[in-house]
Amino acid sequence: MPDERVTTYAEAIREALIESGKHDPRVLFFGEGIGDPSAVFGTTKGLREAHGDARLIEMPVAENALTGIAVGAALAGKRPVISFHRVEFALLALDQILNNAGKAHYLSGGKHKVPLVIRMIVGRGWGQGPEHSQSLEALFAMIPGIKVVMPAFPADAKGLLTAAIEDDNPVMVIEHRWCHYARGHVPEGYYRQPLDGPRVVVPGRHVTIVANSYMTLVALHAVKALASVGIEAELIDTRLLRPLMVDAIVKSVAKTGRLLTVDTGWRTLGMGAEIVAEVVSQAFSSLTAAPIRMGMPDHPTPSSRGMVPGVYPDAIGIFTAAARLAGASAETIAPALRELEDQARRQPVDTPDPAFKGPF
Amino acid sequence: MPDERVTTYAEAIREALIESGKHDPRVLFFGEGIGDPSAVFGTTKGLREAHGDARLIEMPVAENALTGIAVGAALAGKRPVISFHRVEFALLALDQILNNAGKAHYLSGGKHKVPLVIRMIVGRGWGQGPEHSQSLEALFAMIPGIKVVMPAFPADAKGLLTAAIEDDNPVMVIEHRWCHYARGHVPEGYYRQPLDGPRVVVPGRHVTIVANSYMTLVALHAVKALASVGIEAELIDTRLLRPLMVDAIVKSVAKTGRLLTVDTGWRTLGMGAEIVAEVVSQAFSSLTAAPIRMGMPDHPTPSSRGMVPGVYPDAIGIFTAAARLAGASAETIAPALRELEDQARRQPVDTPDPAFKGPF
Amino acid sequence: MPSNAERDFDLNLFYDILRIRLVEGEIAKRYADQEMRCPVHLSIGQEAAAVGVCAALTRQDRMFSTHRCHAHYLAKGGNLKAMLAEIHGKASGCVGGRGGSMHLQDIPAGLMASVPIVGGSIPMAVGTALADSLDGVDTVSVACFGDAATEEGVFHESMNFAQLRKLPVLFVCENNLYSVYTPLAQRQPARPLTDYAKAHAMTAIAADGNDVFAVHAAAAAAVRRARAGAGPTLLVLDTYRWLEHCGPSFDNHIGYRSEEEYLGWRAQDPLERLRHHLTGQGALDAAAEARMTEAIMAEVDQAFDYARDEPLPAPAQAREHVYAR
Amino acid sequence: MPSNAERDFDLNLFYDILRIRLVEGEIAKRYADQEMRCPVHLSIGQEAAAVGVCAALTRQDRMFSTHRCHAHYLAKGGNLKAMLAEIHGKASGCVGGRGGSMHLQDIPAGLMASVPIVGGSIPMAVGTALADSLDGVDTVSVACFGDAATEEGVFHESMNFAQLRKLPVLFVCENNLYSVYTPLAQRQPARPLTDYAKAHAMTAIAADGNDVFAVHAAAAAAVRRARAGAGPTLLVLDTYRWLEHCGPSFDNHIGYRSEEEYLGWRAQDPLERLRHHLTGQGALDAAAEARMTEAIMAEVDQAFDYARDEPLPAPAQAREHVYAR
Ligand SMILES: Cc1ncc(C[n+]2csc(CCOP(=O)(O)OP(=O)(O)O)c2C)c(N)n1
Ligand SMILES: Cc1ncc(C[n+]2csc(CCOP(=O)(O)OP(=O)(O)O)c2C)c(N)n1
Ligand SMILES: [Mg+2]
Ligand SMILES: [Mg+2]
Repeated sequence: MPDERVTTYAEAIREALIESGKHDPRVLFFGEGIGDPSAVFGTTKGLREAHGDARLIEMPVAENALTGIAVGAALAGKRPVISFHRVEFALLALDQILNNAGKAHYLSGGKHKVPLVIRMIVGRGWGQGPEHSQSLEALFAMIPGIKVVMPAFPADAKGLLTAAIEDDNPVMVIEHRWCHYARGHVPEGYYRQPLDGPRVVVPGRHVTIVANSYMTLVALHAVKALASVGIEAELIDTRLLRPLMVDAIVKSVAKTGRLLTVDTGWRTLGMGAEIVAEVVSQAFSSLTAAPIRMGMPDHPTPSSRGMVPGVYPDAIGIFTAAARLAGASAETIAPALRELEDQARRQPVDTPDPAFKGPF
Repeated sequence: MPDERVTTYAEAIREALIESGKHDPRVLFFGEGIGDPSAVFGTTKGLREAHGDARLIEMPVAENALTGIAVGAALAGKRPVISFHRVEFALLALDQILNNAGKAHYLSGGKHKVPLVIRMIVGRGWGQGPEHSQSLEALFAMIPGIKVVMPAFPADAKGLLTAAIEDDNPVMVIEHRWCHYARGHVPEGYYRQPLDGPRVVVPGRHVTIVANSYMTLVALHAVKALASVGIEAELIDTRLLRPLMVDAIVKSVAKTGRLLTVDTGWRTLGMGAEIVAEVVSQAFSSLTAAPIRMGMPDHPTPSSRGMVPGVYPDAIGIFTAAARLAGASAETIAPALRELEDQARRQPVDTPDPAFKGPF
Repeated sequence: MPSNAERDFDLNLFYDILRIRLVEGEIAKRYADQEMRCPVHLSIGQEAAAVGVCAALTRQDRMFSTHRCHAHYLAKGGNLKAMLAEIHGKASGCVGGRGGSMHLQDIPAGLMASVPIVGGSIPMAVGTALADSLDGVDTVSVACFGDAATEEGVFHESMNFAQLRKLPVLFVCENNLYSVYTPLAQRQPARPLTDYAKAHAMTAIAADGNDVFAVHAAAAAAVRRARAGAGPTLLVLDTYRWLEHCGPSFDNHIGYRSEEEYLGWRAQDPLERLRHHLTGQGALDAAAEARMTEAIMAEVDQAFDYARDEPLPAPAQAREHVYAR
Repeated sequence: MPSNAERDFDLNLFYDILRIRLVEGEIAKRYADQEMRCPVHLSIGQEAAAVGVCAALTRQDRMFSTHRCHAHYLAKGGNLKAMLAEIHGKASGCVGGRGGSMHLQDIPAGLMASVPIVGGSIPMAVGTALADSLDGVDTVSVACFGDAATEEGVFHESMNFAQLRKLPVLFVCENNLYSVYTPLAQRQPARPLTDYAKAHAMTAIAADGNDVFAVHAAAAAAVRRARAGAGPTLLVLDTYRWLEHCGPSFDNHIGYRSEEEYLGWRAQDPLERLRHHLTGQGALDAAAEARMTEAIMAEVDQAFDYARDEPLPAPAQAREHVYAR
């Protein structure tokens, strides 16, 4: 059954790039080492063979100009896809992103279009340290004129990246390095999903959990544990962070009365802040408990695995918070909690996958 | 009575710079045109006379290096104060701010200190347009290791800027260009306020309004109008945006049950999102109505005065939202509303002060 | 003896410089009316740079400018009415009142965008050049910027990439000696700005920015190289801004530059130098110039009337065109 | 005949290069143990650059480095145990396990900070130089970086300011020909990297980065100029990284560079060249080197034992030192 083909998220990204390049000859691939043997964690492998040298724009290490040049190329009708190995490198280009990419359409009264995609990868684990591990989705999601996509699952990765490349606006696509290892069904060929906002991943009626990117995968784990003790959590994957479409979330909270948000980035001023504030304003009377927000704490990410415990929201924390929201008793949840704790002990804190052996 | 001396916010900033320079010879003043005749809207006037040429570091137009150089000078024991004419220019230095200034202390296990102040001025009015009018406080307030201060009143401007310069951490001080014209009592001499978080500007018991910077001044206007119709709003000026200390706000909402936030920057992912989410989590049962957030809408700021109405939260909007939260009837508020509307008609939408004649 | 075609070409240069001078002068004169409610960075004194460069370009060639974009916009063939309407904040402005004076653009005329973040538009010009060169068309892209922009890192990053790929770009630096009120000597070590090109093995040409023929010759050479696939050129055009950095007035009295310096540059008035040349050749006389002035002023007055009378955009328009569909 | 002092100096250079080689080799060897759980960018092949520059510096002089900071840290006098503890993620690491291999620092030894954002530490070196020059002390600041960092705008911005103020800075570019897997020719036009200095009227010196004497002579000249107030110097040191960009292995087989190229550079081994020189002079023989190796390996083994046995930081330490009080 071809439709049930399973592959990794990284491979899904690669397919989206290859297929988009076939679909539209205006698509160009920009990056530092875009065609090198490591191929941006394998995601750009085969682009040269598929699309030829001319469409691979190897860039000097100069993120600000690189982005501005891509904006210029977009104004001239190209559809550049920039791949940054880490979110942090895009910070050097923030002026170009916020002012030129984000405003060219507005400032031309709709005449210019900037069909630009900026892929950024969130680092985690193996001691990446404070400057290779930041997940700055809220920073980008703040900017008018920009769209921000953050896929969690392989099929979404392919479908949303394809949609981002088809979109006539600048779209930041934030991939989590640990999502790259995720496996799942991914349709073959040219496959596009609409940029239509959050999606209910697991339906439920007791508590609403809204997460993004890798945190959705972690939350899914917690949701299964919750189910095993009779708590039916509704898991919503945010997917599209800007423009943020809260309807599905509001609808869910109208049903559950309880909201837990889990951010891949910082908790403070994270997506959860906006989601909670908006849900409270639209579904105030439905809420039966104070919403809880989880996310990265208010400090840089240290390198050492000694300091990792407590830094990232994990399945145990999500499970516990959701159970608390749902009003479950300690006895009810104890067996599932023990099982989660056992699982956690078997897995190193600093690798995504037992097969991972560094260096990154 | 010398203590009742009244002066402008811009003058208060100037005094803080002059006095801080006297107080500590390690203080240096960095900027593009820091010593030029326009003196950063007059705020750096007299620094050369007071502190000598050597302490004025005239910078090439190169914000990224300028900031990195200031960070380096801070590591070597100086206390640099950078003045950016517009918030936007600091975007070019975001890598230096977020990674080097924000993490040097953390990454040295507490050995390095970065006593750096970055002043940034929010433009508004007189057709500034989309790239000279952004108020990006939430973007900076997201960053661990950075403090963010946003004074509304002249005395706070002096006291908080002085405290920022005394602080051993990087502090972003965001001034609103229209606040520069505000007048009020400002203590003479070296005057420092603790960086101790939000402050109740007007006590009240019916509704809590939390604003920052120029929006606090606008909200104050609305609060007076509310008082005239018997609605006692408690106005809280955020002042210190990071670290955000919500205690005073939570305490106020515990009393009023109603919360309105008014941001100088974008409403989406603005300070109001964090404040509402945090208040909801800490004072859920006290809330009697869904909090309301106001702020800049989800688009760039257009230049033309024709498009200004509706862009900035104004006294009428704040008054109306607060009255709605307080459950006041249309008749109750009608006279005060009419008065606010009359006042608004008398004032151009694009100038802070009737005396203002451009060019900026 | 110049040919008729040459004479027409030269007279057109004169007409274009005169037109920019008169438009800018009129903006300065009328600024106090408080109808143009945005910051204006006028180009008086620098007109020859814009006109000389644009005379070497076709309408299809693409130009990017800065906060000081009036001369580039007009020289490149931008619509005058739409420009003044924009500065007046009107719905029929060239960008619908969204940008004001610092954001002029006229896409059909090839004035792609003006960006008031110093250096911000330079890489975009490299980007259009990249796209055009991939498409195999011989369009040239031009980044116009001031001397201060050479201090921004993005300028260097952009030159490196343009030279690496031999892209058809002109980096046109109008060196008016100041960044706002700060002279070059307080911002850069002493050496010719053309040395920036040496870092990237790039060709540079210095020209007297107040001599429209010198500017045109330099630009034409650079355009030829670009179209031939020989790569980018840095043009450094020395010139001088007569009025204050931003606004309608003279400001030699405020202390950052001397009256002597100003008068020295004033004596190098690009308009007067061209007038002198053309009258010396017998190509122009006072009567002919008066006719030009009259024609231009009629156009300018009409454009101001238009700009003044056009409606403001409606508040709801502020929310349009945030995203393309 | 070199004097005793000269001979000692030269032997110290050899010792330092050998020590870095052995430390890095040991990291590579032990990396598979999975105890060093962070990315490592090893300096094998590039040791002479770090050692030659640091030999021209005092302990008070300040150095800033990059992701590839092991050699700079050790050459500048950084504590070996604290370095290995850091790479092992231990609480007694030089930055308490907060940074790992890419963030080494030893402030008393003058290794101020290492920043893995390409180009990110360059302006900080200019900043310490500014502070020191304002204070009238004759300390020199050194920014170490790779060839890719010359593509970042901040490098140019920093050079401009340093030269404008004639600050005591060395810009030390270790040109190992690659940015990760991308060769220089795909990133920059062909011309010597020293040309970057020409843009800023700055002095540049090129030296064979695998000849420690050449590096030292160039650095010493630059340091003399800096201390004399003559301003900054750009040093371009050509060298080669033997191992993969990040990690413990050889990678000539993956296709971005050829075995021949590698072997050509391998023949220019800085350690072997110095050994050859010193044995030719009779300053060194196999027995003496064996004693050095033994002493170093004892120190290295001890440091690895220490690093392995030290405790990890407690989770709560992650929340410390966010703000200074
Ligand atoms: C990135 C950035 N930094 C600072 C400014 C403030 N600024 C506006 S115009 C200007 C001077 C620009 O000088 P130059 O590039 O020489 O152009 P000129 O005004 O002389 O034509 C400055 C510093 C800005 N707009 N953008
Ligand atoms: C701003 C930024 N962009 C990209 C990267 C990814 N990156 C890490 S090391 C590296 C190559 C650096 O090459 P070079 O400066 O020559 O140093 P080398 O590794 O050769 O010593 C790159 C591009 C980064 N760390 N920072
Ligand atoms: Mg200038
Ligand atoms: Mg290299």
